[in-house]
Amino acid sequence: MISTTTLFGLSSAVLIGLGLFGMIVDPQPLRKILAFNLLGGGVFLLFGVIARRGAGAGLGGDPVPQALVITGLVVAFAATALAVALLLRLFQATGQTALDEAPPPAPSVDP
Amino acid sequence: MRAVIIRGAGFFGFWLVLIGADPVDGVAGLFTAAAATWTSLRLLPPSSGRWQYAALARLAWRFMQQSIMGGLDVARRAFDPRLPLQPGFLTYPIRLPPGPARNAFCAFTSAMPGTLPTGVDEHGALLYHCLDVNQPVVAQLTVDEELLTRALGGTDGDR
Amino acid sequence: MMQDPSNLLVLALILPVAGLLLTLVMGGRYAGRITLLLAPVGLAVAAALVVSVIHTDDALIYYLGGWIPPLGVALRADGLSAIFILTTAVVIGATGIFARAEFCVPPGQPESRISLTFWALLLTLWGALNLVFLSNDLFSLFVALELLTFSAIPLVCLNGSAGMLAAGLRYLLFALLGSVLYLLGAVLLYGAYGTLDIGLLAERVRPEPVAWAAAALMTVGLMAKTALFPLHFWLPPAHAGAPAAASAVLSALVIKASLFLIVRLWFDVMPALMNPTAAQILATLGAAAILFGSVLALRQARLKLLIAYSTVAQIGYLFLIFPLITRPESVSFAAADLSTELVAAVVSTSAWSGGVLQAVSHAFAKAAMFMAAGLIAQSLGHDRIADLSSIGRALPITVLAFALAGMSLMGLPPSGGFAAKWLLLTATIETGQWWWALVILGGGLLTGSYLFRVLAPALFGARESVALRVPVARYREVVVLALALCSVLLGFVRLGAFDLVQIGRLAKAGMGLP
Amino acid sequence: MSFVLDLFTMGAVLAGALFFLAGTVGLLRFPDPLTRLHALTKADNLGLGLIVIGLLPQVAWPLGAFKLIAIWLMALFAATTISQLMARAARDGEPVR
Amino acid sequence: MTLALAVDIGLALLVLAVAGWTIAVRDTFAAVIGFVAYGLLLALVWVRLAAPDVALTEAAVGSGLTGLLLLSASARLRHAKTSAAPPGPVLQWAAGALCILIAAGLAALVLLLPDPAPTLAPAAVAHLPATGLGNPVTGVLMVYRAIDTFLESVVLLPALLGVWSLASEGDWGGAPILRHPRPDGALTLMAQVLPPLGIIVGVYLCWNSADHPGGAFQGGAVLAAMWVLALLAGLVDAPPIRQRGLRVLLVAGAAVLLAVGLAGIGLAGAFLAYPEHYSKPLILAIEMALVLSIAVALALLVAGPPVRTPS
Amino acid sequence: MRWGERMEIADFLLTVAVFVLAMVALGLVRILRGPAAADQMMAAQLFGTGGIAALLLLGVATEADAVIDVALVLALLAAFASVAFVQGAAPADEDIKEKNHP
Repeated sequence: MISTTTLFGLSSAVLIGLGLFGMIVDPQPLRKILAFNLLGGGVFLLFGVIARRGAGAGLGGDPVPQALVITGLVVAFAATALAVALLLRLFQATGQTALDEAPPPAPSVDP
Repeated sequence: MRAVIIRGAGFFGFWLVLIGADPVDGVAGLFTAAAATWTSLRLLPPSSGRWQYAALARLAWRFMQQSIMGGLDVARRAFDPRLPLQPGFLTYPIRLPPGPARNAFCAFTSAMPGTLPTGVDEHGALLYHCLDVNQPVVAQLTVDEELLTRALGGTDGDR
Repeated sequence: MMQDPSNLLVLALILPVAGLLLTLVMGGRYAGRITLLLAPVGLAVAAALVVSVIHTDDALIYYLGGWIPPLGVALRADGLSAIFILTTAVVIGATGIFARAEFCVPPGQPESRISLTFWALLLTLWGALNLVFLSNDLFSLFVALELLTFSAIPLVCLNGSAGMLAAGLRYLLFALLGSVLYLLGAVLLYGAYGTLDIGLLAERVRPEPVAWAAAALMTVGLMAKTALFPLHFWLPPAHAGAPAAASAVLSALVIKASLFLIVRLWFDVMPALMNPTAAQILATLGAAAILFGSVLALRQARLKLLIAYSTVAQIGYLFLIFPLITRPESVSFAAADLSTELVAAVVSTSAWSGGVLQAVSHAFAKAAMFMAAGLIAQSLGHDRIADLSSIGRALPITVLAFALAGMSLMGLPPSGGFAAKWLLLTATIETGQWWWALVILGGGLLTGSYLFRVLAPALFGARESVALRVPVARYREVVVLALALCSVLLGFVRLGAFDLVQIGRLAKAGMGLP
Repeated sequence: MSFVLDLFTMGAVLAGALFFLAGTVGLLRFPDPLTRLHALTKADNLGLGLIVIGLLPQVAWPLGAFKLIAIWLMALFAATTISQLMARAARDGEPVR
Repeated sequence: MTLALAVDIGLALLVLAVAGWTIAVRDTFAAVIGFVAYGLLLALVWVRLAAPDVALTEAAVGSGLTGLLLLSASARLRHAKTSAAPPGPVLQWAAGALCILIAAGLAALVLLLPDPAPTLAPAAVAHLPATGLGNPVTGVLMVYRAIDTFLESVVLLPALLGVWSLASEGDWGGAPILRHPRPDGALTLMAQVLPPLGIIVGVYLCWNSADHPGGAFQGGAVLAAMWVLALLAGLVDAPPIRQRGLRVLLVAGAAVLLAVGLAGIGLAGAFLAYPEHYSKPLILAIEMALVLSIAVALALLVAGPPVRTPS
Repeated sequence: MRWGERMEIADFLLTVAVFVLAMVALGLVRILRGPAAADQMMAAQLFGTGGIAALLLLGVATEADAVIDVALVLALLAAFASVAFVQGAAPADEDIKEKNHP
């Protein structure tokens, strides 16, 4: 019979694959950011599964990975906030959100 | 001052519910409750009227009753194979001025059977969406408004 | 408290961070001054660290909070870390002086946007770099990488133009993907071996699927951050468009941080995994980067883009050290009578020293080049290579600095770049991998040609006089020249000094053995 | 005694589950977003309330019980306000009458 | 099959379905909704993985704040024209194959993970009495790996500076504006009633974390959400970013942690070590400072760059 | 044969938790498929109430007090997320004007 940890471990593998796919394939930056969060969720879930497998000493799980996931979630939020702010500013400046191979940036000091 | 004490006590009570009674935690709770009270007074200044507790109790009772009715009503219609719905909008000319009391009224009535406030129309009347427009909705709402006005001890100051 | 040299590790870490906190509170008006005050202190700490490491002849280690790994986190400074921390302190300090004119608020003015952000982010960058070089824990390193990303990206789009916003966003997405992959690898390692400490992992990691997967994921993730071919697309627009001072630290230091981690990963975390195939793959990518980056640099019309593509190319050299340290089994040694171990040790040392020398001299040279290009662009109002004729007459010191830095990049004697490439060449010959020697030589020729495109007209242009739109402050030129000189003078450092590289290496004994 | 309490729990929780079912059925069957909103908020909140009441005998008295009730009240309050916000958004989203 | 496993299987299927939908659906707003649902479901999964501390963080940060950020972004980008076309079918198939390969490899590795699993749980528990704490996760965050927490409180600062740096030059020093386009009575009522309760819950999560699940990050996220709610309803204004008090609040957590850490060199023999017997009160003091700093930083990250010219 | 003997109360609560989750899943299908954005934003409400119920049932069944705190945070945050949903789904002002004054 499949165990809880195996079940969620396999799920995390699928989530990572899905997130990676979204990040590579979707052309819209906001969707890429979304996929990045999805991917991050998968990675954290895998860490959580590893924590659960390490249950012992009267604990339901290994506290070290759990603490690290908490840290990681906050880092991911900060990254998302920065990316979203950049994207919105880009949209404000250009009216679009495409990230095609950009033309070489104009020199910042051009007359 | 009354409002400060009542709200402060309420927030401290909430703290106790969360954490349990412990002297050290209690001290932290006092500070937290003070912060919460300050925030609360800032966001929602106390009203001029005095609450009428008897009417308030009646109101609470009616709320319980009606929200159960509301749930039952929806469940009955959902399970009924004929799907007895006559959805539509109707307006309710509310007397409460815009402000916390009116907002409370809207929240209150959104749990009532078959009614859902969806904002105001161009004349300032509340626009309700009803599951069944044939129900005596306006009469119900009038009762509710009267009860609420009495419970809050008159009208609230504008915000 | 200072008797114990290992306190230096903590100091190197918290000095920039404390500066950041202070800067935020005091505001942009004091930001530049705080940074410039901290820079010499940081340099002194870095120098003391180098001296201590040489003096103790072993890695310095510090258990944070007194908790021993695996439960706690350790800081560890070996020779490699010490060298990089010193390099960082020098480049950051030089950047600070260079940037003073541009980013400091004139007295009496209120805080402006860039006056706060530039300095605060520079300090964060510095702290993050020191953490990358010092931390001995894979998760703290992850946080350090993110810290680095969060400070590097706003620096890229500091001028706020739409093109730079797009470049910054693309950079951010690459960097985030890189971090996630790195973290995934770290998670797998924890799952398999129950620790994130580099020292403990080095003992526990065995060549098995989970370790391979972790290594692959982490390497790819870090490659994206280092901009190794073919994951380099984000770099040229980002580095070329940033303000000169920012480009200098980005190109000189930031991409080295993830490279440093790749090296740590393969040689310290998982020495058991290092094998010829992986090494050859990494080096092939490096060789492709050298050729590809150089050719593209050759085709650029703008100076800053040329320098940025040159970074893509120069990064490639650093990946050549992998096969030179990890000798393929097929190689037979000419000196059969020597004990194999001895030969291997010699080879690995020169490849190591060459790699580190290349990284450091490139850091100085590239910082100098970006700053020189910044001065040129500022004084001319453009940086079109075609219109740089005779600029050497107007800005002799700047162009001299550019030329000296270029010398180091090309690998002309007696520069640091020459010594580095010479050591690498020696290693290729000694290990019988002549094909890498061809790449190194070819790369040098290409580098020479793209720099010649800039330098020849600049120095020997026919124009009589060049009108400068904006005069250039002399002290800024001197800073650039000093950095370029650092890069050149590295060539005179006695090669033995690079034994420092070997101090405290975790897997020293096993390195290079079949 | 415990048996009676368990029976009470089962009864109330089952009733609560029934209202969740009603909410979902309404969600699936009702014709437009606004009527679906009625189904979702009213039925599910009653369901949550019944489940909370059912769970009261199973938790530590009095703090655990008060906590449950506090959660329910908060969820209820949230639902009454959110449903209005959503109703207005839904009304904006399509022509009235 | 036990019932608990049925819960798990149901949850796993739901998570996967929502995740797949989020990636596949065409409309971005719908995708973000899917993501919020994903976050809430993950919070349930964390409960099932015996990690309530993480569940709290996921609910508050992963779903709540990230959700708000992405939702308002998708609303503002609704009319964005993106000229970027999705990659061609060949590339898509190649990417798909690569991702399937990676997922399959990871799945195999999950099955190959060592049994019994290596764990630091016994070590963490063994040293817990010395810290005066009862919650091992707090022990890891505040004691064994306090450096991570320190760095974490620092990481938010460059991210926030990065967001601020996107302001236009004239707006620098002003305040960000985060307001619902058309706030109405229901939103006002919610923003009047919930924030005081949220303050109690946020402080409770932090204060209680010495012995129970919770902590500065979770508490800070709840506080931030409440502040954002009041901002959205227009009941309060965001402070100008030039304000000294705001800056002090932002760095307070990291500064207190740094100060205690430095004191540890003299008093307890190592940076970030706590003197014996004083660890619990010190940790509580640090956490209370951290919760404020984190709350302010998270809320300002949501609020975005300043857009109001300083007065 | 009586109920109490046949079934432990914890098992019963878990069963109901599965049931509630199933209801959430069913509702989710409806909500995500739309068609209107107004349908989709109900997801937060659905997850708020359903999630809290499932958490409470799980928490009591497994005697994990901490889970109740998660439900508490969810109750606060579900409201918050819904506000965001409404903000995201609400058509921008210009859209409404177009609709009302064609």
